[in-house]
Amino acid sequence: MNFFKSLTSINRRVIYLVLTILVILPFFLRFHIPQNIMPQTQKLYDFIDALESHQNKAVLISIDYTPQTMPECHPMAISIITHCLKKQIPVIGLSFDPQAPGLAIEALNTVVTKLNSQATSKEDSITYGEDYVYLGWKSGRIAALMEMGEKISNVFPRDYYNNYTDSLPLMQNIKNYRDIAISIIIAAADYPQEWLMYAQARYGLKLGAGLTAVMAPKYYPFLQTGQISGMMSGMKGAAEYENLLVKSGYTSETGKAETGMNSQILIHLWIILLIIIGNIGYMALRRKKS
Amino acid sequence: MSTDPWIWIGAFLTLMIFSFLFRDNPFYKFAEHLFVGVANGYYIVFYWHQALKPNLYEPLKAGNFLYVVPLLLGILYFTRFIPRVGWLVRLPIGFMIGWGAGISIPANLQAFIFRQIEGTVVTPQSFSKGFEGLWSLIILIGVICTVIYFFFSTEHRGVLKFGARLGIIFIMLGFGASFGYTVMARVSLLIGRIQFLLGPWLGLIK
Amino acid sequence: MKTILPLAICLIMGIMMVFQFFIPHPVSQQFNSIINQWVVVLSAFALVLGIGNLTSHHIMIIKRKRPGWQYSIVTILSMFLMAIVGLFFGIDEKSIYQKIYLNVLTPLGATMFALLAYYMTSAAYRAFRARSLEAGLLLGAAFVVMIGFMPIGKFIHPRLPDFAEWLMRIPNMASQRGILLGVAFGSVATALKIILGIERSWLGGKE
Amino acid sequence: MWLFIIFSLSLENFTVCDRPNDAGSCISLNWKQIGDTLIDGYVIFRRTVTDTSFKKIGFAGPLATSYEDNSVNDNEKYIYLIAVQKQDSLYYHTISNAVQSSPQFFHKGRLNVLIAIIVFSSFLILFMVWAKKGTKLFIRKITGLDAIEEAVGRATEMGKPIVYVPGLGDIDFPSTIASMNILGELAKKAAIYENPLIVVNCYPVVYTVAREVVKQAFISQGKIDKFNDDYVRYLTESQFGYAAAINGIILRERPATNFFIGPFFAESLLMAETGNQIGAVQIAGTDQVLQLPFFVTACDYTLLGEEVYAASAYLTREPVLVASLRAQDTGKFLVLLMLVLLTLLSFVKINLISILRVQ
Repeated sequence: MNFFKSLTSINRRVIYLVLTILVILPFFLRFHIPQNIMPQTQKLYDFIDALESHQNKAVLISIDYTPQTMPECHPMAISIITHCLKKQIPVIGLSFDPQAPGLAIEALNTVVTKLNSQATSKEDSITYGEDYVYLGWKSGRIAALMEMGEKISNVFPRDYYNNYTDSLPLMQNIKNYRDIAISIIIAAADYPQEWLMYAQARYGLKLGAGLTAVMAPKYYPFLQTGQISGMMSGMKGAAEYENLLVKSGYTSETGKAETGMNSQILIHLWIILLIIIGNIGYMALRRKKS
Repeated sequence: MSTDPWIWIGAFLTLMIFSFLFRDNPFYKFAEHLFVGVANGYYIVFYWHQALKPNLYEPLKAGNFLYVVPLLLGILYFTRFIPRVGWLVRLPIGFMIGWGAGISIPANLQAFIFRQIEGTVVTPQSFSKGFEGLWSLIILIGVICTVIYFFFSTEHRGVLKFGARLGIIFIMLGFGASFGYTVMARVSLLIGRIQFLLGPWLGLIK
Repeated sequence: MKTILPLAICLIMGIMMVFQFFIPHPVSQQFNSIINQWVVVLSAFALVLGIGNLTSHHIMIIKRKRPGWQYSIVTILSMFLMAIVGLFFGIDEKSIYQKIYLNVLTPLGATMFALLAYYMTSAAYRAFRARSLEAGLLLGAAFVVMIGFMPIGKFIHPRLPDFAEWLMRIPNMASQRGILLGVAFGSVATALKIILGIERSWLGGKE
Repeated sequence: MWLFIIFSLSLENFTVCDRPNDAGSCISLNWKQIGDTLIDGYVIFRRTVTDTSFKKIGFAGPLATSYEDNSVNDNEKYIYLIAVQKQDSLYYHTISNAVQSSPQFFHKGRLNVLIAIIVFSSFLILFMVWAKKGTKLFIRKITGLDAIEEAVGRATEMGKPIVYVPGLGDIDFPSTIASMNILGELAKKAAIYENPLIVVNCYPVVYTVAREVVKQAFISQGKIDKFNDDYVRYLTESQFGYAAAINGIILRERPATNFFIGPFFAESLLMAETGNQIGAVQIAGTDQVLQLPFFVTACDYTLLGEEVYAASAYLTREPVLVASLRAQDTGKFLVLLMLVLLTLLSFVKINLISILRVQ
């Protein structure tokens, strides 16, 4: 009786302590739980993997998340940038969220520093202006989205570092959406909506997305209609992409999303376990009573 | 470990809030009172720069006397402290409530009635894609039953009783699913805080 | 007078704001933008009342040396310091005001938000017991979704993730829409009653 | 300069007109896409009737079929020229008639909303007139509201305060007003039993209203001497600052009963779970659908969505307010009818869904 009773009334401090340990553990103890890859993540990966550097088309990444949603979105940005640069596909970054530029620069620098430290020859190394650019932040999203269809440098005459956009070697071949293979929006807010309405509907630009778990379900219908070519949803999507990169040998180890996902899994298991324990205790007590 | 004092402040405040999970304690009390104080200070500045300065001070200075109206209405808030004319505080409140009620009527009809009906109606096109037709029919039934649960002015008997019961089943399934789905988002926030403590502050992870 | 004047103002404002929705003419647009500015100004004035109440509440605690009065000093001091810093020392990106915002308010808010991960766990443990059919459904749906959206779901049953998504897309959507329809009618009716002066609790009861 | 390649071809269905239902200063252009998908897009030129030459004013993508010119003056007539751009050359140039923009006094795309407001208001007034004549109206049981009496009684027995949280909405949220109605009834009961009450507010205007509501409730019960200015407090507009402070109050004042009624967002569970830890009886209610699951798990009674709005009628049983529930039910019945009818009609190839679109 006492045993079952204790199953139904575990002290909440015990619950919280175990939870804290489970969150922190994966940061220090690396382990790998096999992931099922959701089809939308696979699609996005396949799309980028099929691009060839001699096509002279760039990947546009709109980095629009905020510090609060970094655990979910930052690893997505890092994975996509790594994938493109490893394949020598030029990357153009830009932001429409005023809080994003700092995070965007951090993501780009993290990837570039890492790749350059592994580079063996000058050809392997990544240079600003030739392999990637970051154009900075602009307000007035809708007008900007339409204008970029005609000429990107009309909207961003200078890049984030105040260089003339048209003077950058990379931008010599990239004028407007025709020269963009896909635009990937990484955001915690409803930004892809406008890309769909203005850049895609009017210019036929291909779109991909990386969204927080809260936002993602809204965009499933667009995946079905093919308006979005692929999507990472939440930390799980980011972790899947990291795993895909490791599997194909683009990177040697997974990143923060996989670590975060391990924390997620442990906590979910803990909650599930608690619910089961609670119900076993409850059922046993009820049977005794009756 | 960080050498930036601001990071240390952020880290200590984070730990102070977390300490509430164990029990109420002086550290949490401090953080809580600081939070309320700084947040109010923040809003004082915010309202000055975002509201009073651009929407009152500057128009009045430029000689736009239309803005005397909000000034007077605003001052009426303070009549609350003078018992004889205390009722005058109802005028700015009436203004705000009337405004809020007025804008909410068309907005509610548009977003929550018209658009919800439009999204729920089943059409032959729904049946062109595999099971989707069946699912949209279930949604239609679910919406109807949930709405029936909210009928107040008739007793739930017969068909209505059955409908309301089915409605509650839909509601509970929805609540459970929605709860389960939110866990992921909240754990992400916790991971964000842990990353901050272990990374920028302690420097234990990159 | 004491009730009729405020009710009249409420009625006029309400009706004008409803009509404004239907009139695209520039005059109506300008009216709307001016009223919006006024509303913000009025909220700012009201804040003074709120701050006044907060200050007097804490000063009372300090004066009477109620338990924990020291913390009230923290609230009062930090509020006035933050206000002074923001009003007199600038609010641009590098100002001390922004520094405090980023390093004090942001971590406090984010950590409160993060506490939810803990609270969801203890609430789920305590409340998800199969006491009745309703409670069982609540529990079951939460259970399936939690397992289904994790990588482990697929190993329990290959279709489990699909089922979890189905629960989100179909029953969840249906119940949310049903509740929203009711809410919309409730709030439209309340708004109409306010404008017509039938619901007047905001006046603080009858006189 | 632009190289015009003159063909006899022109764009199909190129129409230019004043954009309807707007505040003026906008002309909309529409055309049919040409079959060629390898074009760069469409270039738009404009001149006033008095000008002699066209100036480029805009560009639309290769898949676009419309363009809105927002840079026109209502007093001027304009002529437009559109051309297809392909590899720096222009084809298919087409010229429009002279057009002028103008503002409108009624938005025709919103007629459906106007009709809905008129129909619903008529129901509301009709039922109220009936109610005043003395027709008895039924209300079904709402458990959460029945529990209020019990909750106040419990607080009196224990000699502990009641905490009332009206949520995170300013006074323009109708559910905040609904919450004020419930607060009024609750305060009357608290006044009768002489229970201390703590009402904690997030917005200053709501604080002002709540204070009046509580004070009047005490006056109406002849207990103004028991009203304490400290009962109604303003905390902060910051979402989580508000939650942090309420958590502190709940733990230190140890209320017997907590009420969370009004609009709530992510902070809902923070407060409800803390209240649960101290063993308080908790009654919650919100119209925010996403927060309902959390209240349901952490509170003893939860008012679901519309039940919050039904409260003032339920608690007071005033015929006029009960009549409004009747009107709400009629509205919902009409919605259900429309759902079924529109579905059935769509299967006999009559598509009326467009009547629901609001522009």
